Amino acid sequence: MTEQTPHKPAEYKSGVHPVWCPGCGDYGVLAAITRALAPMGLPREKVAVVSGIGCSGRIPAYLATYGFHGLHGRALPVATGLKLARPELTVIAAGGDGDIYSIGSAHFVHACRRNPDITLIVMDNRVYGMTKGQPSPTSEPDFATPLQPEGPDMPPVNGPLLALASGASFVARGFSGHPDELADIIRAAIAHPGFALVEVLSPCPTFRPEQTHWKRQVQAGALQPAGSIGEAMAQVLAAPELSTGIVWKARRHLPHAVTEKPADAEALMQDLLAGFAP
Amino acid sequence: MTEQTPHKPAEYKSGVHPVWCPGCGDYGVLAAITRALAPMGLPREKVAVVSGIGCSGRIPAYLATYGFHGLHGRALPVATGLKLARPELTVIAAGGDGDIYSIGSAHFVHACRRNPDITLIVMDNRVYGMTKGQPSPTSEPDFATPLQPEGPDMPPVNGPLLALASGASFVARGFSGHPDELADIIRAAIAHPGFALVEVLSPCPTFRPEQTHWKRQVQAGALQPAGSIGEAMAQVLAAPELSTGIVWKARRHLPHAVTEKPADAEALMQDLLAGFAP
Amino acid sequence: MPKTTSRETISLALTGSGGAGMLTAGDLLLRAAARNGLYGLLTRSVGPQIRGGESAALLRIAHYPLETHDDAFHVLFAADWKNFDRFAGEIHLDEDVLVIMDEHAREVPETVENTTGEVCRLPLQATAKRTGGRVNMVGVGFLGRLLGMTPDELAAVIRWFFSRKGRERFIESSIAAMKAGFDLAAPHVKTGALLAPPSAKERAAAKNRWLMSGNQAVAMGFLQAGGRFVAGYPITPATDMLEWLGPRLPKFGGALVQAEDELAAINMVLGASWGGVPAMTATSGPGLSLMAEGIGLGVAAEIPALIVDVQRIGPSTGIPTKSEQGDLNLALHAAHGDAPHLVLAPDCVTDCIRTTAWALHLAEKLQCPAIVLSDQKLGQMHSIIDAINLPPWKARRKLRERCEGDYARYRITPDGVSPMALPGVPGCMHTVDGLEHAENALPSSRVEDHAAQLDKRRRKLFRMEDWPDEEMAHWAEVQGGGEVAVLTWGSAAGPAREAVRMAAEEGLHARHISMRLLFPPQKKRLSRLLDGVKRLVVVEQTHSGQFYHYLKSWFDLPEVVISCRRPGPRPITPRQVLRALREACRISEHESERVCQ
Amino acid sequence: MPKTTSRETISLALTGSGGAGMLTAGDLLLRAAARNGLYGLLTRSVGPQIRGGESAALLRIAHYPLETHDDAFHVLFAADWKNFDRFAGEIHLDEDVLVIMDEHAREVPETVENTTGEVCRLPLQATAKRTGGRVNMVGVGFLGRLLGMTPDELAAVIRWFFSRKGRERFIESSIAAMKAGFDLAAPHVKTGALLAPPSAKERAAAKNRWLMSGNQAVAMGFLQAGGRFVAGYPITPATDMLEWLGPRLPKFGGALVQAEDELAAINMVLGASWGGVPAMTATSGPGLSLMAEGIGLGVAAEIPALIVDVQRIGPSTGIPTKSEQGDLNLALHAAHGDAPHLVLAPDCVTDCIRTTAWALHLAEKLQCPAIVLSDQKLGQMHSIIDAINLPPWKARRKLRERCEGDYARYRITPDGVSPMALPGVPGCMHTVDGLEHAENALPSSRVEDHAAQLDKRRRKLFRMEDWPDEEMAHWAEVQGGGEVAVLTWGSAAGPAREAVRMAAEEGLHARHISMRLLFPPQKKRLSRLLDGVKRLVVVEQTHSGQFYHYLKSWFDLPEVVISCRRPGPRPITPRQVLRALREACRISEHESERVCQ
Ligand SMILES: Cc1ncc(C[n+]2csc(CCOP(=O)(O)OP(=O)(O)O)c2C)c(N)n1
Ligand SMILES: Cc1ncc(C[n+]2csc(CCOP(=O)(O)OP(=O)(O)O)c2C)c(N)n1
Ligand code: SF4
Ligand code: SF4
Ligand SMILES: [Mg+2]
Ligand SMILES: [Mg+2]
Repeated sequence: MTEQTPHKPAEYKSGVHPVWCPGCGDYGVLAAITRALAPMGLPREKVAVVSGIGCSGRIPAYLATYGFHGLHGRALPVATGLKLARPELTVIAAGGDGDIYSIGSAHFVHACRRNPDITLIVMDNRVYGMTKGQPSPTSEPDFATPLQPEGPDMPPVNGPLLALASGASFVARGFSGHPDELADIIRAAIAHPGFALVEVLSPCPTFRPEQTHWKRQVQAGALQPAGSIGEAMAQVLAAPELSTGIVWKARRHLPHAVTEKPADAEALMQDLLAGFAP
Repeated sequence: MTEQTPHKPAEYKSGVHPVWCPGCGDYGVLAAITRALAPMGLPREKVAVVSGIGCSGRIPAYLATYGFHGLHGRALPVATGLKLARPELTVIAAGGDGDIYSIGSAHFVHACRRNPDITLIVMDNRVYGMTKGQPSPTSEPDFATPLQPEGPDMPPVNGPLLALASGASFVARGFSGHPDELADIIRAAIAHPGFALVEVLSPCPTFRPEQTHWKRQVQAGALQPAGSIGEAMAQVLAAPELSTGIVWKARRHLPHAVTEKPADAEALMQDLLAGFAP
Repeated sequence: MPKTTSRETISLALTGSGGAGMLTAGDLLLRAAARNGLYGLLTRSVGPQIRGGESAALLRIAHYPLETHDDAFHVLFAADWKNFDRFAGEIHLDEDVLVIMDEHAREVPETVENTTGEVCRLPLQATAKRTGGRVNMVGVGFLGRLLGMTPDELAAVIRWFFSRKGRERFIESSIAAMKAGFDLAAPHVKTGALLAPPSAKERAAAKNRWLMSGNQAVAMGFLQAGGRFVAGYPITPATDMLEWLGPRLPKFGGALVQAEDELAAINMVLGASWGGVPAMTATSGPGLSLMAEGIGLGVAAEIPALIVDVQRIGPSTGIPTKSEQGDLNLALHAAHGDAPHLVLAPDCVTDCIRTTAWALHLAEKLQCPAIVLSDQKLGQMHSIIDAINLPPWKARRKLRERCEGDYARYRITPDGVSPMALPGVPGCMHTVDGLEHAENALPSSRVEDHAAQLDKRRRKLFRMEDWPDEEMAHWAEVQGGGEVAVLTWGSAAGPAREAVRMAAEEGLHARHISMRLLFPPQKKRLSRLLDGVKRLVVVEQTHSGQFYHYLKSWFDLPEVVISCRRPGPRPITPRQVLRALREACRISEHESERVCQ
Repeated sequence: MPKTTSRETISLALTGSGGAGMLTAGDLLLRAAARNGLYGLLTRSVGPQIRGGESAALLRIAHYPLETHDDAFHVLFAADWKNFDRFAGEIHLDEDVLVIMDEHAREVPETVENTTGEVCRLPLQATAKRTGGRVNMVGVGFLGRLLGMTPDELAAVIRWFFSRKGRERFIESSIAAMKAGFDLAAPHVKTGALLAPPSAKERAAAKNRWLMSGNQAVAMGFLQAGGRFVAGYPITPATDMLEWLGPRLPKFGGALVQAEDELAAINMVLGASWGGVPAMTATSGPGLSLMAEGIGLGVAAEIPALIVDVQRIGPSTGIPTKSEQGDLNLALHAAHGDAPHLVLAPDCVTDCIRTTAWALHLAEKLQCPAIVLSDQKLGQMHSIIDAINLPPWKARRKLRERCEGDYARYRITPDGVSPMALPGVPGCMHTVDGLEHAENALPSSRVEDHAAQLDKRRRKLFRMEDWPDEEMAHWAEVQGGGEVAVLTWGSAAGPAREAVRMAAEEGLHARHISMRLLFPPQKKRLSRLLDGVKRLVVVEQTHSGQFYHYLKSWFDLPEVVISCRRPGPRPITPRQVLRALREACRISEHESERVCQ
């Protein structure tokens, strides 16, 4: 017994009032997810959204799907475990730029390699929003704050580039201020069989008020599916940093999952026991 | 008062008998390090080698320098802390492919970005040697073992590519079977002001006996300094996987370090206290 | 309205939703009180909203030094009631409370509806609008008057506050709003202000006061003892300590790194400290959990390190902005294997300076990680404290400055401490190791080496029991006397000290012991402090009684031990402890180990 | 040579350097014993060399089930003495030891030089060379004869061993070497074999035996209870459990993931388990430290999870290949905040099956992480055990199968367990959270919600005290009686059980209690088992007495409690416990809390 579908996008919202600040880009991400899911006709109970900690990490509870709000940095391992245990579910992982590219960066690299059929949405605001304004791995080198008074002074993490270098099979960037394009990208990412990175430029008007200008600066569709991984990397390097679009899509094996019908366990146990005979 | 230099390469060895198996590539790495240090005339006490856990991680104790044999995966943070505390020391971090690219991969990405003046030597044998033969992040997709009976079935981590994508300022690959070329590369890496990755193909005859053929397959000098990061990536992608050479060198800021002469602390404390006056 | 119109201490709660600026109002009132020579403290309670959510400023002012909130609030100033119920549980209203609310406010919360106190509906918003200021400034004026402050005094702090670049334009309207608020308060001060006015002597003492938070005090203690390297990863409620240090540490020749995670932070600290630079990380519960392995390495490799845990409510992500003492178990037992290390806890804001300095001193002296357990309450409490002489403790290691081929990093010594040769010292080269090792630091799996190194690592800590009392004076503090005692650690000391004073006023003589050095256990020392005690009340802010169980596992305790515990976010209050004390005096000796909650 | 030429149990140590194949020889002898219906166990001690270093096979054979090594070795067969001193401390020689060594061996270790036993220099290498076999096979023949085995029996296991592809060519030469070794032993069996020969009945029982390691047994328990997902990161001495499961789990429809680190492993387990699939990770100390935060999330979000910690020597990297019980503190207190969870420990190889299955059952039933503490000794001990019926416990969760808008994931229930709706169930959608939450799982920082959820999470565990005895029968095991008791957990049970039997033979009546459920504490149950006990000896393999301190913190103990502890790698032996027991009977009641080490 599953839910009647299709639902309208609004029906994918839980109705819980977000903790987000007015104008936060994450509202656009929330909207885009609902608009991605609705036309796919996915029953809400078959979708699970797993997140870490951060403003971004609050998103699962605002969706009418299943959700898992776990630890800072650990959304991807949880999502991987879930997907391998329950391959029939649509699993989305969501996190912030700190969550995924800083404390979670090992999991990010290895999820790209492992290729579980998960869509990862990174809500990139180039700041630690939840902890009130420290630099994140995507912050500009000169983003000055008390913690780093002269700015991080190092190259920001380029999420799509890191994903490509790590072997990801789907890489895209979207903008929360363009929820329709973003919905299309997320839908393609969900449809993609394998690990899909959707980095979303999602402004933080509270701690990065200058990001309200992104609306004018974003180059929608400037990233286009590349023919080779080298070409994809070159494109990401060459494109303006606020470019959006899908830049890479490839087919790769999926990791082994739990199978739905387990074998006759009793007999198998007896087989194993026989192996212990001296 | 420092040691009389120069020393001969052998004098950089501690004389402690390695636990390594006969034929292990790590002997070549040890030799190369000593041959790199000797001509630089570095006093042994001014060099500190920090490692994680693995066969590779045992290397500091075999050197007559200072050494820190820490935790699995955490050599880079220790080395970073040390270098920032004692910028006058020559700090080398060393680890295995599992140590650096698996459990330590977050630190790897962020050390590349942060650019402390450290030389990282990754002794890559495409296997977990110390724990007796599990696949590592650099293992071939079809490397079958009990833990992954059908092999990891995913693209190996490409260390140099990941380093380039993460913003490393010096990227090279060497081969433990060519200790002279390797010594040259390590010397260049130490001389480079900033974070330097030297990935070393270092065979594990015990768990990867087929790697004894590397000697014939390695393409020495196939990697050449590139003019741009994009070119460096393209080169790494295109070159045969057993290519060696320096592929990337760039100048970047170093992170702030502890300064040798601390200011007048008493007066500074009084300044701070004045700030607490209501 | 409080029965005594003029009191020695008064507690005010200011609440309001996003942008109402109640925290600013609280700050200004606290500063004004400090300038008048009064004592006070301010804590804040915020909702989950990242910015602009509801918040409460909890303010207490007194004529004597304060370490804790009172049991109840005498005045509640509510800019609005939005989501008031989110922290209603933390704001216990006095039965004679004076509630100030806007005339048009709707949905008055139940606790307020049912109060026996006085509820005044006033034109707060209208007044703000009229003056061009904001409602929080109306509050500053209103409450300032209740506290006996003058418009000039209040205007001065307002000016000070807005005298930052680009904000001067708010000064005049804010002062106007404040004055209007001041006028509104007239009917409530007919018989004088609610707080007794400060004497001339008190006013004169204002210049010897500091307005400081516990997090700042910890940072000061670290700097004072010679700490020069910090690595940390942002986490509430420790971030502001890192942010405070960020611009200041470089002036001392130090460096601060924002690490990629807590695993990196603790390992960076170990690296820097191994290099000879006294180093610290600051974190909260989740970060401490992640540092467990690194702390164990510090123990095994004998590397000093300071780990400050500003505790928040657990388990897991818990309630990041609120206080509890629930990390004690983890702090004591962090890391697998037999990994003894130092655990200390400051017991008030002032003590944050001292205990942190002592902790760094001990960590360096004993070549061992020291965990300092602060908490959100202490860390983020803004408090008016007496200026103190900075503590004398310095980071100083037993060093080996030269060797002639005879160096053994982990030499077995009588006191368990082996001279340390820092990288750079000629002739002493060696490799430190988290693997078990022989004296020469080389890995060893021999029975004898393991036993000898375990003994040594334990001995260096446990020898502290035999240190001269002068050197250990800071380990705990006792106050009062009698057969009943209250034992606390960390921020629970505040309410306990006040309770013991209140008990004395009732003629109930009790003593209070505040333990600052939690591990290694000072068994003999505690026994001496407990000499003559028949009934012991163990007070802590946890759910499971972590301190109580720890005490039972290591110490000799009196026959009757009462575990008095309460989880966060409702703070432990003086009267809660007083009740436990009263009860302790009544119960029979056979009822040992009671639990009061 | 042992005094009694024919014994009920005998212990043999086989040592040699790289490639001597002593471990293989031990394996073959153990298997031959099993086929003869004898009991036995084999542990291995290896040096730091990755491959080809020195190693020792420690073998004990008996006519009765064995759980532990004996105090001393009766026979030492040394292929050579290279680096013997690295584990000399672990091999205590019987005073009548029979030492077999090569005639040309030099640098005989001191312990052997000084032995009062018999040292035989024999042409071991020469014999191997002559027969074309290896010296370990000479050992198999020699020792096999001492054990009363026939050349045919020994040849059969040699054939079995080499009957793997490409190794058949070693069979004949190995058998020749074995036979030559057999002949060499003739002078030593003049008065019969050193071990009493197995009876016909014993021989017949051989088919009801299993040859199994503790790590395999844990894996079996997990599979038996329905475990189907494993995520792990290699670490000694847990890796072989993962490697054993690797090819087998998929047959059960399960999946195993090699994670990138332990943080990933525990979080993958939580993800899979939240999806409804019973899941486990296996690790050792350093990994457990890294999992602390994840375990806390499991507690807060109420997700079942099995964490197997095969303990090795700590602290830090410690001694990875050797055994200790030093992770108890961390296992009990892992994770910041008040995070109660299950901690269990199997007490022998057979029990690894049962306790693991029970732990998974409990974790699922109580929706809580369960840590199972095995250790290197249990985990890697190859043991001949009686075949058992697989335990009945299954992973079964209280599920919610449908909802009508009324679902509250963290509903407050009398037993503290809230029905769980798995992803996929229509109408029950919700988001689980590591933030403190209300019943409906939404984040809450309210005093009342925190208190209610803390109560519930504690209650579901602490209610176990009130479960019917039948359901809890496995929590501990008691044997013997009298006023003196030995209390152990985990692998310390083996020597203690044997000590109690030996004590009984001396007329000293004692009881032994082995605790398998360590947390939540079963206070009333332990009191019942301790009924009448006046003196309690707490035996554990730690340096600091972790178990002893844990007992003191939670349980009511007899007046005299003696902490008998020893760190690794020297194992706790039956006679060590026996000595403690004897002493316990002698000491006066005033000397409570003695420490014997
Ligand atoms: C282990 C741990 N470390 C630190 C934190 C504190 N913390 C919470 S959210 C966050 C970073 C948030 O930044 P980001 O991931 O970019 O998310 P955003 O809030 O910007 O959406 C941090 C450091 C934590 N909760 N857990
Ligand atoms: C936290 C932790 N997890 C796991 C281990 C076990 N371990 C030791 S070395 C190692 C991997 C070794 O592989 P690699 O880094 O490639 O080094 P190699 O031995 O091949 O040189 C592992 C998993 C450990 N010591 N600590
Ligand atoms: S702080 Fe920034 S990211 Fe967080 S909710 Fe507010 S606007 Fe959004
Ligand atoms: S196992 Fe492999 S990597 Fe390790 S010492 Fe042996 S050959 Fe070298
Ligand atoms: Mg962010
Ligand atoms: Mg390797």
